[in-house]
Amino acid sequence: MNKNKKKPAIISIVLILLGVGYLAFSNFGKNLVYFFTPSEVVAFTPSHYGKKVRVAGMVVRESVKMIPNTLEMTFRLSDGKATIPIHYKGVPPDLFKEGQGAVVEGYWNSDLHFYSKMIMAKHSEDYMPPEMKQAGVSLPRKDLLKTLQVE
Amino acid sequence: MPFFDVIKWIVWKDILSEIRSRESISSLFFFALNVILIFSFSFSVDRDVTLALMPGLIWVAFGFTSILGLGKSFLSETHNDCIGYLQMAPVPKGAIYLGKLAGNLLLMLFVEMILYPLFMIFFNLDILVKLPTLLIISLLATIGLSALGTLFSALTVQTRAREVMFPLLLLPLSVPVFIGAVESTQGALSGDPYSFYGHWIALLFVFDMILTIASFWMFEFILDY
Amino acid sequence: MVSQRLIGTLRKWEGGVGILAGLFIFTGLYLGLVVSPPDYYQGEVVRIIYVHVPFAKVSLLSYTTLFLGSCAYLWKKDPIVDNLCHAAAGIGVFFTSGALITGSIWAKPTWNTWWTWDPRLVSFAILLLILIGYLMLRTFVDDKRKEAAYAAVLAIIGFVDLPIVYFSVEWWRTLHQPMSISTRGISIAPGMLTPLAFMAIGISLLFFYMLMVRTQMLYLQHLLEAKRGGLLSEEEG
Amino acid sequence: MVSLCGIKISHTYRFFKALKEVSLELQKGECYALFGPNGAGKTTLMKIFATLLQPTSGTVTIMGRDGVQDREEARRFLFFIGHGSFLYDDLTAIENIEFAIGLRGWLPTLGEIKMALDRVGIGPYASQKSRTLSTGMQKRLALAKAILAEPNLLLLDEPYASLDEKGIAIMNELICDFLKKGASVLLSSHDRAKTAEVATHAGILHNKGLREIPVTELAHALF
Repeated sequence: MNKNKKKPAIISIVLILLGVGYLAFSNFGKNLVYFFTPSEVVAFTPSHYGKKVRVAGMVVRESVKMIPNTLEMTFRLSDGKATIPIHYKGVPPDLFKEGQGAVVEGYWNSDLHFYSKMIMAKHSEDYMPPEMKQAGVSLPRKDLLKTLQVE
Repeated sequence: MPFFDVIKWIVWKDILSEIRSRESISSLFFFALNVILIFSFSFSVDRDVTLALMPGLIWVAFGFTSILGLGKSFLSETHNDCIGYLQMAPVPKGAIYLGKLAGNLLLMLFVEMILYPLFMIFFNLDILVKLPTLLIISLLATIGLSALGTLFSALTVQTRAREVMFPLLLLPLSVPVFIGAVESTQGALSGDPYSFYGHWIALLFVFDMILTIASFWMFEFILDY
Repeated sequence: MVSQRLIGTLRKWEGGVGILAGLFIFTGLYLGLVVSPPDYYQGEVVRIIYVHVPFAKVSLLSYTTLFLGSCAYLWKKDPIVDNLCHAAAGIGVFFTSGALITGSIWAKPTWNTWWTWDPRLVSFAILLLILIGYLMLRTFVDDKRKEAAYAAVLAIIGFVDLPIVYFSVEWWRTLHQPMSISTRGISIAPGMLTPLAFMAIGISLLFFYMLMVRTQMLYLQHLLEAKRGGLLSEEEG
Repeated sequence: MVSLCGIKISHTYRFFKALKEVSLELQKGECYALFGPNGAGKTTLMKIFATLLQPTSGTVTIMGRDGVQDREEARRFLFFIGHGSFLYDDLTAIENIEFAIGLRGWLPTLGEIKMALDRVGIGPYASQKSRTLSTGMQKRLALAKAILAEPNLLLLDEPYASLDEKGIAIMNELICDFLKKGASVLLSSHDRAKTAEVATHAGILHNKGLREIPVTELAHALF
């Protein structure tokens, strides 16, 4: 590279780094919500009939009820402050359990049920054997679902 | 040789050729018109549904049009081996890239400006008030598409299977442009306040800046490998 | 000549690297599939982590190799560096599709979906498309030197573009647990970390082994083609 | 002035014709004619001089500039007329010249362009789109560009191809003019008699090497 190209080259690299830096550190990224909590969904209910949203929360214990002879079930999803009734059609994932976290994609219908055909179990980034979990060992990182934990 | 004179010469040459032949403008216009017609036949007449789909439709139409238009931007250079003359010209190759980019940008913007009224007519859209915002979004997104498109056009035009390779390279890499353009058009069309979709416009700006700079430097290795 | 020396070095070391990779992978697989405990939440399914995570890391490693190699090629125009890039791209396709497939298999029982529009997933899919485009482009250029330069340009532009793809999709939507190993600390129990570490080292070594073999193959292939075309001068042949 | 030393293109570039060591030097006012059968590497050698190709080893020097490292600089001194006409179909002859010379850093006046076009005998076609010009006229147009470009090194790849009698005479006249002004000319040709009128040196590319031959033998010798 000859001399008179050096300056523009440096400016270019600085600009590229600034751009990537903006993307990585701009405030916008921090305010993102990937899904709403049940209390948020309850708050904006009337204006959002029929609009597709994602809600994350804990499946309330003993709330899961299968509707006989169909592939449908109902359960309640809670974040500790608000609880919403969910009507789900389909096969739940293996990791869908009462007392565990789940992300439900669906829409809020006028009969005050949240209709969904898609449940995604949200698992944390902690990996450990069952004995450790029972012993109550907590690993260093907090995850989103722990902040949603109700019990 | 002053840098900007080279840009000026390339733009002058491209625009003059285009005005003489009207080859690109007319083919792009009728192609886009067909895309719009097919859309209007494929979707229901439900106004709410149309409105919700609109940003996507607009950018699918613009995207297809740019694949067609940008892909052949270096085709005229391969006739009579003009690209060899550009390579031998004692000028910075980056200036040739910026010249081609400016020419393509003008062409694509011109076509888009014709298409917006057509969208208004065929889909009964009321976008006159939002037009300034839409134009800014179009400008930024088209810069991004043209920046990559101009580079990839130079890259694929001398290869076999040019028609296959060009969209194959352009589309995956321009994913951010399409996301940013659709999201910000959505915001502008639905009348949201600027703060709701401003970050998408910022994303388009950052994309334009980074990809134009990177392509500017890389072009030299395509023309003068 | 640089090429000959490099090829000599590669030939000398490839066996050792291969054997070492095999040892690490077998130990890792044994520890991961037999010795290590199941996860408290995901159960046995978690074991796919021992393949998925190393594959994902090594895809990034191969693309970084491709990027650095492409820069070096454009700088020095040494054909053997181009062979190295070509090799890295091909191997990158293998690891990237491996990471995507194992990820899908893992996602189905845990998230209940094969695919979700998450930045890491989309970035990997786009990475795969770039690598496939890269390999296709190479087959469509007739002139060897042009092919090398074009391919290098594509690799560099793709590398610059990937972070923007990542952020644009992250802003768009996401559903993926945060990275387990990051600067924020490790949240994997030691019994699971050991096999993961073994696998990560083993698969990385496997990558280097494949890279060494493939680079030599491509080099020899060019030599052969040149010889067939009568383009080889006596002292080089 | 202009030299080429130990040029080689070797195997790593799969589809190129390899050149064995070729060395060649041109002084001011010299015209070197390259002969050789098809595929001997004449065009490759021309392209190396034109900085369109870079050799695997060896050096190219044009007016003291390295033809590989400083090729952007070196390009100011050379002009290449090859098989491609370098013309944009939708521009007129005048506009094509304006663009080509404009890229070299100066804009000739309309009078100068017309004069150059008259000099090569296509004055009447000045405002025609170049797609309507015949191959021979396109070649003359390229020559008009070369007059205005005033290069120190003129590279002509088969200059006589597709030119008529009159065109060939103009070509040789112009080559002599260039030489008189102190430029160097490198041309490749199959027409020994026509080349003999202008060449000061000649060489034959054979078996990928260059063998010098006396110019005086050009007109009659068989090789």
